[in-house]
Amino acid sequence: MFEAIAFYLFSILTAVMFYITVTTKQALFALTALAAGMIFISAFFFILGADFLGVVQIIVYTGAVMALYAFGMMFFDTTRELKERSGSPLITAGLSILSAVFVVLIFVAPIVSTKIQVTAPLIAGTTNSQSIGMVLFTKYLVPFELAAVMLLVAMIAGIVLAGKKMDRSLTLMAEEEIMIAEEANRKVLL
Amino acid sequence: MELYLYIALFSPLVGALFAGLFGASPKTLLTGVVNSSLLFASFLSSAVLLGYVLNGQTVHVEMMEWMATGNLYIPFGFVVDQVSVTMMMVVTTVSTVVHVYSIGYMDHDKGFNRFFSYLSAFVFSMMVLVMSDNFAGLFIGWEGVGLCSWLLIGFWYHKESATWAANEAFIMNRIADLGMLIGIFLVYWNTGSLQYDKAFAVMPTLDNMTLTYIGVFLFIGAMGKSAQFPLHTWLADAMEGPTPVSALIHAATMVTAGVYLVVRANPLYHMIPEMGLFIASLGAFVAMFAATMALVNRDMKRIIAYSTLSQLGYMFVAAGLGAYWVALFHLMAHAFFKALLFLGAGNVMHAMDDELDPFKMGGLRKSMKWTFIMMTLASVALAGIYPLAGFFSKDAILEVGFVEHHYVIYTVLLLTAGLTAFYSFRLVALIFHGEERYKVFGFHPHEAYKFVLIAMSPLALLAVIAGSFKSTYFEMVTKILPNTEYHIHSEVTEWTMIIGTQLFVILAIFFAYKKYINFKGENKEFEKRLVYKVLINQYYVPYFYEEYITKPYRELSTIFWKKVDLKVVDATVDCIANGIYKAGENTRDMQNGSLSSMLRWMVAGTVILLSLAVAFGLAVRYADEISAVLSGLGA
Amino acid sequence: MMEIGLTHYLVLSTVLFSIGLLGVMRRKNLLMLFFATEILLNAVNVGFAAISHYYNDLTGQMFAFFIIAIAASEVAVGLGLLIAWYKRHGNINLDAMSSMRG
Amino acid sequence: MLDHILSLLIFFPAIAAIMGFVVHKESAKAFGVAVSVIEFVISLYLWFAFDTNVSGMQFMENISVVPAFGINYLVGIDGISLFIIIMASFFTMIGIASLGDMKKIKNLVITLLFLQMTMVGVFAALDAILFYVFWELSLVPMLYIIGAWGGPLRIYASVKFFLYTFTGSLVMLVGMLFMAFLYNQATGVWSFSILEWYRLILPLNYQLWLFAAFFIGFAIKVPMFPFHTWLPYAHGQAPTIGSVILAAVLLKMGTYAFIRFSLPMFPDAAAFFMFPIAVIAIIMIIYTAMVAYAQEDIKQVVAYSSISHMGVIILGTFALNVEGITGSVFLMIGHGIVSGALFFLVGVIYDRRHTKMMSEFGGLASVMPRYATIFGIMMMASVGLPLLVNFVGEFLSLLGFYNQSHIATLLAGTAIIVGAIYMLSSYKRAFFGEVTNEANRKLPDVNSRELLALIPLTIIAVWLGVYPKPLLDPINSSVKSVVMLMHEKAITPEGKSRIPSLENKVTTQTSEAEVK
Amino acid sequence: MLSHVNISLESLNIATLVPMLIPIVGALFILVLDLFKKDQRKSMYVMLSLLFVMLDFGSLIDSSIDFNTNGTILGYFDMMLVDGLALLGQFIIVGASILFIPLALTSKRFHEFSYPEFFALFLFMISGFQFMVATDNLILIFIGLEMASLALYTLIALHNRSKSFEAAVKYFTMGALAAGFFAFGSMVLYALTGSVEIHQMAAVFNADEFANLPFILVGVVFLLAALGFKVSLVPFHTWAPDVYEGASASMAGYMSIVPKIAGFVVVMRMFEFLIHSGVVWLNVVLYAIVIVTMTAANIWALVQSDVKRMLAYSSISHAGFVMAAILIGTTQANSALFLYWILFTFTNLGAFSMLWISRQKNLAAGQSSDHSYNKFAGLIKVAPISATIMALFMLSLAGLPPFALFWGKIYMISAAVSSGYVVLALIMALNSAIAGYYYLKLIIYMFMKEPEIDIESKVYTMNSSVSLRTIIGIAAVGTVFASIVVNPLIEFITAFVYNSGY
Repeated sequence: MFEAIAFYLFSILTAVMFYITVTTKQALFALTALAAGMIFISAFFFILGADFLGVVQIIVYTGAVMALYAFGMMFFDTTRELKERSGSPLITAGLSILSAVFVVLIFVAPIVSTKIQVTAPLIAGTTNSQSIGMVLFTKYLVPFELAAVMLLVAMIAGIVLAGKKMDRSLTLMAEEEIMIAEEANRKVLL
Repeated sequence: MELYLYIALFSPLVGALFAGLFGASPKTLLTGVVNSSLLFASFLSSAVLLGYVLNGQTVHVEMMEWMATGNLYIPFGFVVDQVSVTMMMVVTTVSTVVHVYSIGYMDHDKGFNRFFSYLSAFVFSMMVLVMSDNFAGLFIGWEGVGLCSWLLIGFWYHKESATWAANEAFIMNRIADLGMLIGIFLVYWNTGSLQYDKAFAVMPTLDNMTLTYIGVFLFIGAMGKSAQFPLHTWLADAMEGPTPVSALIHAATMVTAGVYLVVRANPLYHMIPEMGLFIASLGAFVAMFAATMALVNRDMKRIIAYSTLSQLGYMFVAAGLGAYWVALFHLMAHAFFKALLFLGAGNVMHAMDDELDPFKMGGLRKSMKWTFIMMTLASVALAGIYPLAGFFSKDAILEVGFVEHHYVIYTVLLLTAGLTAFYSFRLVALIFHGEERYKVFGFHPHEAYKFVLIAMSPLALLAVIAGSFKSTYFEMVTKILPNTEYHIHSEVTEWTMIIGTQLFVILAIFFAYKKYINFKGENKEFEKRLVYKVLINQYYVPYFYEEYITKPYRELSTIFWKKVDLKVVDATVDCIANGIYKAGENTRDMQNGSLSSMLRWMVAGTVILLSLAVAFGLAVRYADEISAVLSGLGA
Repeated sequence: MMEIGLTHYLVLSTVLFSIGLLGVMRRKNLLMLFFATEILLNAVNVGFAAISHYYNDLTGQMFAFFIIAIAASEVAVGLGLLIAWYKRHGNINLDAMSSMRG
Repeated sequence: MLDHILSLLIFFPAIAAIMGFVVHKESAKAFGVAVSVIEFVISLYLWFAFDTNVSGMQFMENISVVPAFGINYLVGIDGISLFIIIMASFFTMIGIASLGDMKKIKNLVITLLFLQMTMVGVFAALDAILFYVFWELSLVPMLYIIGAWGGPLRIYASVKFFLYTFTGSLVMLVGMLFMAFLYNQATGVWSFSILEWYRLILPLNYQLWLFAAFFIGFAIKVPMFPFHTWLPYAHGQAPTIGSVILAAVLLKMGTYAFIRFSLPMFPDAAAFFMFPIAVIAIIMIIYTAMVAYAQEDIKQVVAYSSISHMGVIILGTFALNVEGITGSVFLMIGHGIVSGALFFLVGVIYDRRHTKMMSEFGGLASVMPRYATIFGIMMMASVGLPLLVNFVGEFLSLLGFYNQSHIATLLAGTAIIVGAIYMLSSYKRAFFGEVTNEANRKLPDVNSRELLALIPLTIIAVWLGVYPKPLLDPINSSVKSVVMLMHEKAITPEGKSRIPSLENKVTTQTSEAEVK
Repeated sequence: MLSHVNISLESLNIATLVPMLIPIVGALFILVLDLFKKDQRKSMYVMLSLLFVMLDFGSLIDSSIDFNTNGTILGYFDMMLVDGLALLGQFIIVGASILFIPLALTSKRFHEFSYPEFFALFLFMISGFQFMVATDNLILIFIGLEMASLALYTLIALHNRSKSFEAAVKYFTMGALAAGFFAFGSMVLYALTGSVEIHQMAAVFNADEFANLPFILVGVVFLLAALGFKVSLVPFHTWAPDVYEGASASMAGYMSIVPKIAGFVVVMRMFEFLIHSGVVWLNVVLYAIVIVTMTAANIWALVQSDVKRMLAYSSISHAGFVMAAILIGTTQANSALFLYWILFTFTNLGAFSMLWISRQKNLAAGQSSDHSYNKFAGLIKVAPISATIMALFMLSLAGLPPFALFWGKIYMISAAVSSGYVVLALIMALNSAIAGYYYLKLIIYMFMKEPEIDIESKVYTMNSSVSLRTIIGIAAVGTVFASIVVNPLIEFITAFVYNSGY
């Protein structure tokens, strides 16, 4: 019963928040709504017993990601009202609703498979974090490490792209210009 | 004997090549002399062969293989037998004369050498035609003479009318040649060979239908070459060529090739008498038809050409009725006097600066005595007056008609004989008698060179005496041809007929003289009559061809090109290509550079796939229900 | 209805995903567009967690975990790109990006 | 030497072409002539060494290229391909020798040598993929020749030529792959060897489909109505040398392929499709002849006449008997020589006046008598005058087909009429009459460089018309084996009856020999 | 309670990780090197990267020898899967990288090469793709894919001009959407099977005989969309032309090869079992997608005025062509896919390199894009060798024998024909004909038109250097003499594909 109430409550809340995120004209609203939605999502995780995931969600998303976005918003000066010319709202809305309807249409039927064999079963008597740790560092060690590398890649990418060096494009400069610029650079360095 | 055969056959070719070497250079008398000598050599060889054949022997050689594939075997084989030797004699005699004559006639022409080259080439082709021992070889000669005819008719190629006539002759002959080709195919597939002897040996085993087909198609070929109705129009137009050409090709030799073919194929036509009757009827019709056109024509050469046409009709009557030897005999006799007639006409033309209208001449007998004599002789022979050549040959044909009980044909031919006499002497009268009308036009006629006249004299001689060879000839040629003699049973009838005919002809001559000897002005009244109009317009046949065949063909061609080929066939191809290209042009906006629409496309693609998935999923899930519903609907 | 099953979560996930799609398609501001992509991933995460829960299997949670990591990386790169673009053009409007077409 | 003479023949020009890049452009033509003369001599040697009594393939070479997929470098020739190869090398030789001053002549010579490789390759290939390789590759040099040295519409023409034939041959490729698949099904191994494929007896419906697939490729190349529209453009725009080689050799690829592939592999389909194809052939003959008649450009007349003649070749091929097929092979050579020569001739006048419109000419016979004479001879050869080369082929083709259908042959036989009509009228318009255009009054007659090309062609045209035996015999024996194979392979009653059995013919032949 | 996990190191088969680890180590090495010693020359980094990638290639050879003797190897809790497909995929990925890295050695300076990070990211990307193909776990596939993609977006953007940013942002955004699709699709399949490993899914589906077909299809649709995006199937292709145009030619060439083959391997793993188990829907849909992709891309390529953009559409079309292999699904078809792609690598490498060496920094007068057709007009007069080589690549792309792609094409069409897809084979053939037009167009511009812009021959080799010319030479040789290597390739590939059970 509690579960049901919580589910519906959070469902509605998340849906509304996300809806606001995608429709509002106020960038700030959108950001706030997104953050709120994410937090509500973590509620589902907790309901479903995925405590670790819930925590990660709050920390990574609401903490890190939203902070990045907030920073971005300030950088891009999008705090004021957005002026968006929406191309063809009908198509847009139609497509998304259709996709939802189709999937839902299928999902309302229960899955009938009986042959499901889980690969990483929950280990009885452990906390969620423990068992996740167990799986993460055995079976999913490779993806985990790779994810780390991926984050490294993302970091390098972010740094390089946002870096000062990008302000001047060697691609567009003629060779002579590059020479001059390098000389100038050296003088500064000296 | 083979040597003589090869000399007879190839010396004209040597001449042609020799003259051809100088083809583009200005006149060298040498070519004329050399070619004439070569032709004379050919004539002598033919004569030797004739002597050989008269002894009852024939020569048959196979020079080399030409085509051989599958079952087909065609050699270059030549046969000198009684039939071909006749033709060889005719061809070589007339052509030798014409060659010598041409030295004089073409004296001032730029294309002197070229002319001799063509002329000799023609003789070679003609020799191939008559000497070949198979249908394919015959066809070589057949086409070869066609080519030479084209070259010679169009000899003065700067004249529009000459080139037009040349093309007409070639194309019309080609139409007939197709028939001949089909005939040859039929022979091959039914008898397995194209050799005369083998093919004719097999023919009796074939059914009548096949034989008729073969006969019909071969005869179509003959119709073209011999200018039988309805393929006759080219012959009159062919008179655009130099006169010696008309004498040689369009009177004496080439046009008789059709007759030769029918004679050659006598074993075949013998088996299909219905076809023979048709040939005879057509021949009779053409004889009359052409003679009527000659009555009113105002072109000297055309008149003679129509006369040729008419005489060819006679020959076909004989050949069609099975009197092959008679046909051949008339062919021979006709060759001599008709060539003579043409050469005489050539002299007149030369004298009159190529004027062809006899109404502008008159009284030429004073200045051109020898020509006058020879032409008159030829005309008498043509008219069939005893004892000249024409009498023996033409009367024989009349007799054939009578004896074979084809009285209609006989009557037609008899009437034609009268017409022939009439128009021949109309021409003689207009040219040589009466007032000297040419003076008005400022002509200064003169007699031809002496050697020209001498060259013509053998023909004149032959025109006179050829009839006397009749029995000898009969002896010889019937060794391979059916030896039917045509004698009217009762002598009274026979004599009545001969005398009657002679009287009729003489009457016609007299009438012609009377009407035209003192010709003053033109008979305007007569020219308004329908008869005249029909005749002068050649029964509107050329008009019909021009309006209903040539023009539509030309227009259809243009339509095919401009409308069908460019607008339909090609346009379809381009349309497909352009369609594809346009499709690209029109849909490239899908890629409008906007990220939003890109994303939308992606989602749209997914949604479409989803909808398909749903539809499919539902269909699978409710397969039973769907089939139940469908069966309920009666599907 | 009151018994919350896997289906409920899947439907929820779908609905949220569709909202994300809606955003992806209609947003012209790139930053806002990125928000929408986050929604997509979050929607999926809910689904994974639910399945994981109902199957008693940790794989789903692992997947969700990695999705979060991916989302985080994407944000970094995405923002990097946006900054680079913004420095050059002074806006992050999607409609400004259509120099290539056809 | 003898063992690899075909490879030598195929790759010698290509290697020479590559080396040609180094040759200075002043000497490029001389180099090209030298190479092509050597090539021609080798091809003559091929003839010399050819054993006429053998009806099968000779000089075979086999090197595995992709054994896993059954693709081999397999070449060999028989009587059918021998002369076309010789003709290809001959035309390249005289083509290069008669080249005038052209821009980028070095590129042209190199291109021609490459083209020669592909041409020889096509006719020597006995592996379907190898065949296809050369077949496709031949498009490229031709594309370049038309596109770079052509007239104002050259790009359109060259693209049309390329894409059209390319499309067709891709369909053919699918057919080839399917054929290989069927072979694989039957034997368990992959093979693209034509000789292996010959051994396969296919059910009728496969035959029909495969025949159709191959047909599209070949028909476009030939070109058959209604796929012919690329040809007038290609010829109209191509430089003389391009037209010559296109007409003389490249078009023959299609008809040759019919005999090499379609007939022996799908005899029943060939019999089945005989009448539809005969109808197409008749349309080609009459319709294109009429279109040719309507042309105003003398080169287009020759171009359309090519199509018309190709109709006769097709008809002969589908006579399905020895006479017809031999005739069509011979006509391929004949038409090659004649149309090649005619294109040369048109090129001669084009070089002088830079126009090909007949209305611009008239009376050329008096200005350029030698030219007019050679043109006349070739024109007469083209209309099929006996004792000239085309007649032999046309006669045999039509003769052969007559056994299959009388009416069709009658209609097709109008080729000799309609051919005469357009040829003579064009000749009349260009050569006869008075010289009306002042520009024509001082035209020089053919020069020695042009005669270098034209005289040999004239001689060959006459020689082969008078004495075709040296060619007919080898062709005949190879065709015989083809027909024999077809008869044996035929499974439908129609096929059996349409394709003659040659067993009893042998006896008649000996009896004929006795009669001789 | 948690118990200790005892796993023997041997059972982990750590060796399976080695090929992927080498580029990662290399990338880190470069980063560290940059930390310690700044301002090193580009050529050093290129060679260093090349070394690592070659090392990678060597280790792959080692693995393939191992595969030949032991068959498919599972490693690291079955996370790694080293079968024939994985090895072939990696061979192409690493091999193509070896060929493309030297393209950085241009004579002109471009922005991206001034970053050591460029090379590090490049190596990371290679590793990511390698991971993608060497596993059948959707999670690892996803991470590998994202890692590689993120690096790729950055590499594109580093070219540092307006168009390359635009390209990167477009690619990135669509990639993010595709990632969402991938995640969603995986979720659905996971919901159905309780597993994220493809072979496990296949087992479950087969066990209950596709009872949840509609569900399966939903999952398949989303995965198809996500992977279709990666391999650029219509209508998920829209990024491709813009990104190719925006990226530098070398990067565009790379993109046309490597990410796609990685995508194809995943697609093959994902869909092959579905096709073989008779999901009619998938057959139909794939059939449609293959045809639409081939045809539509060809049609759009026709109307392009920029060579690079044309090549972009052409590579979409080629992708559609290759996708047919997966639809056909026989061993021959799957082998044909790899054969085709290897040959395609050489040809496309050549074509894009030719564009790359003609790259100018500033557009010449009258030019609207870097590689417009009329820039190449009359090339034969100015730079005959360049023109000839470029024509060679175009002819190969058109599938003209005996150049490289022809062999791939016939093997592919033969596969189609052999399994009854005759109509498909015909459509493939006809599409090749359409494609002929736009390849021909370039040849026509080069060989038959007069030069439109008055430029010297230098322009066409503006960016050339010995290394670039060498690469082009390699590509040209590979294109021309492909017929020699086709047989060993077919045998090699077929053995690998067959032994992997595809």
